[in-house]
Amino acid sequence: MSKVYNSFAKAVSDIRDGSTIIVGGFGLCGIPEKSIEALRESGVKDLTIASNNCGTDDQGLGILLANKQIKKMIASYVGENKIFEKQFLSGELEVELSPQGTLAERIRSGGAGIPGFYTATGVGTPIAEGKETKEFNGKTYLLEEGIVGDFALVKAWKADTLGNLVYRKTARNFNPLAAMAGKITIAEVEEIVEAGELKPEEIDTPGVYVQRVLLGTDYAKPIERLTVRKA
Amino acid sequence: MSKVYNSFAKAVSDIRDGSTIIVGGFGLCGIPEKSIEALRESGVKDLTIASNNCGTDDQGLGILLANKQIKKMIASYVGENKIFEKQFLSGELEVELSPQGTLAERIRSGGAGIPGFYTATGVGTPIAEGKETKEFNGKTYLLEEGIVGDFALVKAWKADTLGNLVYRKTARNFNPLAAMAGKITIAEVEEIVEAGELKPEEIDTPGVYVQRVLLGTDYAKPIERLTVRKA
Amino acid sequence: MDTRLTIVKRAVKEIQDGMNVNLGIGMPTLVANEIPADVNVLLQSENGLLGIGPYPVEGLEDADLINAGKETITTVPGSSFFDSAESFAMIRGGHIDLAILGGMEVSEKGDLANWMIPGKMVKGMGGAMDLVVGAKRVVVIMDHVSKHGESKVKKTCELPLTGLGVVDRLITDLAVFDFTDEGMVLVETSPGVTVEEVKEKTEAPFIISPDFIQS
Amino acid sequence: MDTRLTIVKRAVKEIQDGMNVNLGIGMPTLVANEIPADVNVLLQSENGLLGIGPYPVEGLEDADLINAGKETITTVPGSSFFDSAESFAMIRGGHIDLAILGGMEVSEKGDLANWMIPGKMVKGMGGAMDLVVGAKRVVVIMDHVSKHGESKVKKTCELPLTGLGVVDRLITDLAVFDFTDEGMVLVETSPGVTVEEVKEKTEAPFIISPDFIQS
Repeated sequence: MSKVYNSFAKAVSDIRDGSTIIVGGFGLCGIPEKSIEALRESGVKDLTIASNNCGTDDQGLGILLANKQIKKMIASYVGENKIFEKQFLSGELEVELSPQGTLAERIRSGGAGIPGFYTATGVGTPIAEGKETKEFNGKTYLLEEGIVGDFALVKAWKADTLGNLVYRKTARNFNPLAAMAGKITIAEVEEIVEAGELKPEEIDTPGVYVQRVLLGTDYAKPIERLTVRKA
Repeated sequence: MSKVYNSFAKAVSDIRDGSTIIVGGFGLCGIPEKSIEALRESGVKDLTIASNNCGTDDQGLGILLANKQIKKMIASYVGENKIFEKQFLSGELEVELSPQGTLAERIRSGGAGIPGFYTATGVGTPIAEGKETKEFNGKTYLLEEGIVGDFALVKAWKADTLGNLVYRKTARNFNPLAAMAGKITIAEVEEIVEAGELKPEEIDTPGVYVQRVLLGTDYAKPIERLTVRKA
Repeated sequence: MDTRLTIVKRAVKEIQDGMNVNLGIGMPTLVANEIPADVNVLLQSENGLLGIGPYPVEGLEDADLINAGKETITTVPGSSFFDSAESFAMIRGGHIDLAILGGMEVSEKGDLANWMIPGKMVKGMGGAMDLVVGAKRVVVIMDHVSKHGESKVKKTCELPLTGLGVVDRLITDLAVFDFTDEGMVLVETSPGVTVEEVKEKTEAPFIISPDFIQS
Repeated sequence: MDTRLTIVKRAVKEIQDGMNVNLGIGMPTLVANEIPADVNVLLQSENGLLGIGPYPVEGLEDADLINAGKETITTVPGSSFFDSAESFAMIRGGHIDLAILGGMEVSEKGDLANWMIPGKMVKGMGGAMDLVVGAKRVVVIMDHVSKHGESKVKKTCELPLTGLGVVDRLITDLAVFDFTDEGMVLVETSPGVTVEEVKEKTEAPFIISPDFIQS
């Protein structure tokens, strides 16, 4: 019952034109590099992608933008990408901006069977336009809807053969949420171990959320803003 | 800036009559034994308690019931308690039953600033009475509200002096959620270590949720149903 | 074979290799003992564990390691611990392949009542209401007829509901039914049980599956 | 002293021992460098870290350890990692004591605009909208007057809002204001700045605090 796949091409081969995909990562940290590359190779189009950011011009989800595979982007911040700007301004690309905390909760909710929840975030701002509001204890809240993906692409540090996942440092970010919200969740990792080698208390994402596990190699792990001090 | 208290009596001394308290634990597993005992000693009354269960006749929250300190109980299962039954039938005790998953999510929501969410759980059942419903994609869901406690009492395995908590096995259960939802969260543990001794990736409850930490000793840890096999 | 064992042995056939399964308290818990060794499943416990193992060896029980029935247990390789909100995210979010629960009444529309008898003390529904709406497949196991000789398979449930139209399959000591858009369908009878006997002891009307199996 | 440093040095006084603090991207990030050694605070990074440490020593940077500004960082003792939903549960649920954010415009009612200029490319709000409604105390730091000489402290914000009535305190290079039920209140002026100058450069009307401090 191993969930391990040997080919990224095969693991993404049933992602079709028009699919909705939730993608983990924050900026270029903890992004599923290899699955994104495989998606570019597959050439599927008209994708709706929910991810906090959309990569840079030549990294991360940016390579799917450059290849014109994305129809709609749901994100909280898309500022690092000139191709994004061009496609957005030309009307090629549809964009739904969602505040970061709302986006994280919408993805978790999708995975948790919660179709909608209320938040004070965005009340009185352009984000509230067209959304239902409701008062609780005299305060106004917005209704935000859960997001479910046909697929989710996540990057973890380690997996076991049952799909249990462990993340590394702040590369965790949106990945555990994306894993919950994919009908089919594809996890790529830097190391795969046998079931039982990860301690039950260290597992961040239980394997029940994960359908496919792949070993990635030669991760680029680009750093967007290198900030250091002298020794 | 240590959050460590030396006296349970002092740690619960500002819990007043009529307070709402969220209490961790599932059955008698992972319950904050010492804080509950201190509450009994304090004698505060008319408490509203949100907890999955209400202990047994002489264990856990049952000792507050026996002492007539609880006015209202919000729980999913209260079957192990004869005093509960008696007080409920006599009208002394108010009871709000909430399905276990709904209760867990209501407590998390309270802690997460979410005043309400929708769930399919309970639609068409007595639990739906008086609750708003809403359709998403043609399916009916109930509106359930978040729960915030004036206080939360939780039991963890280890803490550091900043209030970071680690739980043991299935004694985790409702404790991390209770910790999130208390305006003042009181955590009792079996071991307190210095900040930095718990690894950043092993912490289950970040100290930001915890205001007071206490070392408990001589935990009873009663087993409700001892089930074993021969060696 | 007593009726409990008949039901349990039939119920275990619902479990397929690779599934994540939640077994309810009581009779459903007994199903775990019957799972063949070559069928790999992870059993979920809604208090916060995926991967329940057998009962612990005497003397090695751990008060911090229990199942939803509050019994001491162990874990299997590949198990994971999590909090109760995560546990029900799994359940409500449709990530549990199969839930097997006990029942008091099941209606022809697949409504389930299994948590409350009016006039008696209300103990609470625990996680049952979440499980029946969340699990991908819901199988109810129960005696076909009550101790008082009444059919527990009803036109309409008389007891307060746990869930509305939530049962996929009902397994009793007499028969197996599926709940479909066409109505309640008899798919099997137990060894030595005739369709006539099932009809007689079933208040709800049902149709007979084209694939009906007479055991 | 340049105006940035004036603002940052005043902003750091908002930070008290024991606080959990979120510092926004840009000028607010600089506040971290000014926190006195005897003030213990944990800095939160909304991507999923409580307990940001200094920048790493050259060569020891880790691509898997960044802050919300995507800068390489380190951690302090007592830090914890978590996912982004947990991070915003903390923020939205009121567990972060203080958020210090940059601003484009602040209105006399404490409305904040800091994420979008119509006609220019929309980059997105990131976590700012969550922070302003969730943090227990919201302090905005910005220049008092724009490059074009216009007051950024407005009667009404002209730019699209980040949050409605969310600012507790505004710190500019000229003055410090609080937002109260009585309106916008001047509580301090910067060294060498008169109340007259503040009035002249502030579009919004304000009252002067009885505890007003002339630096």
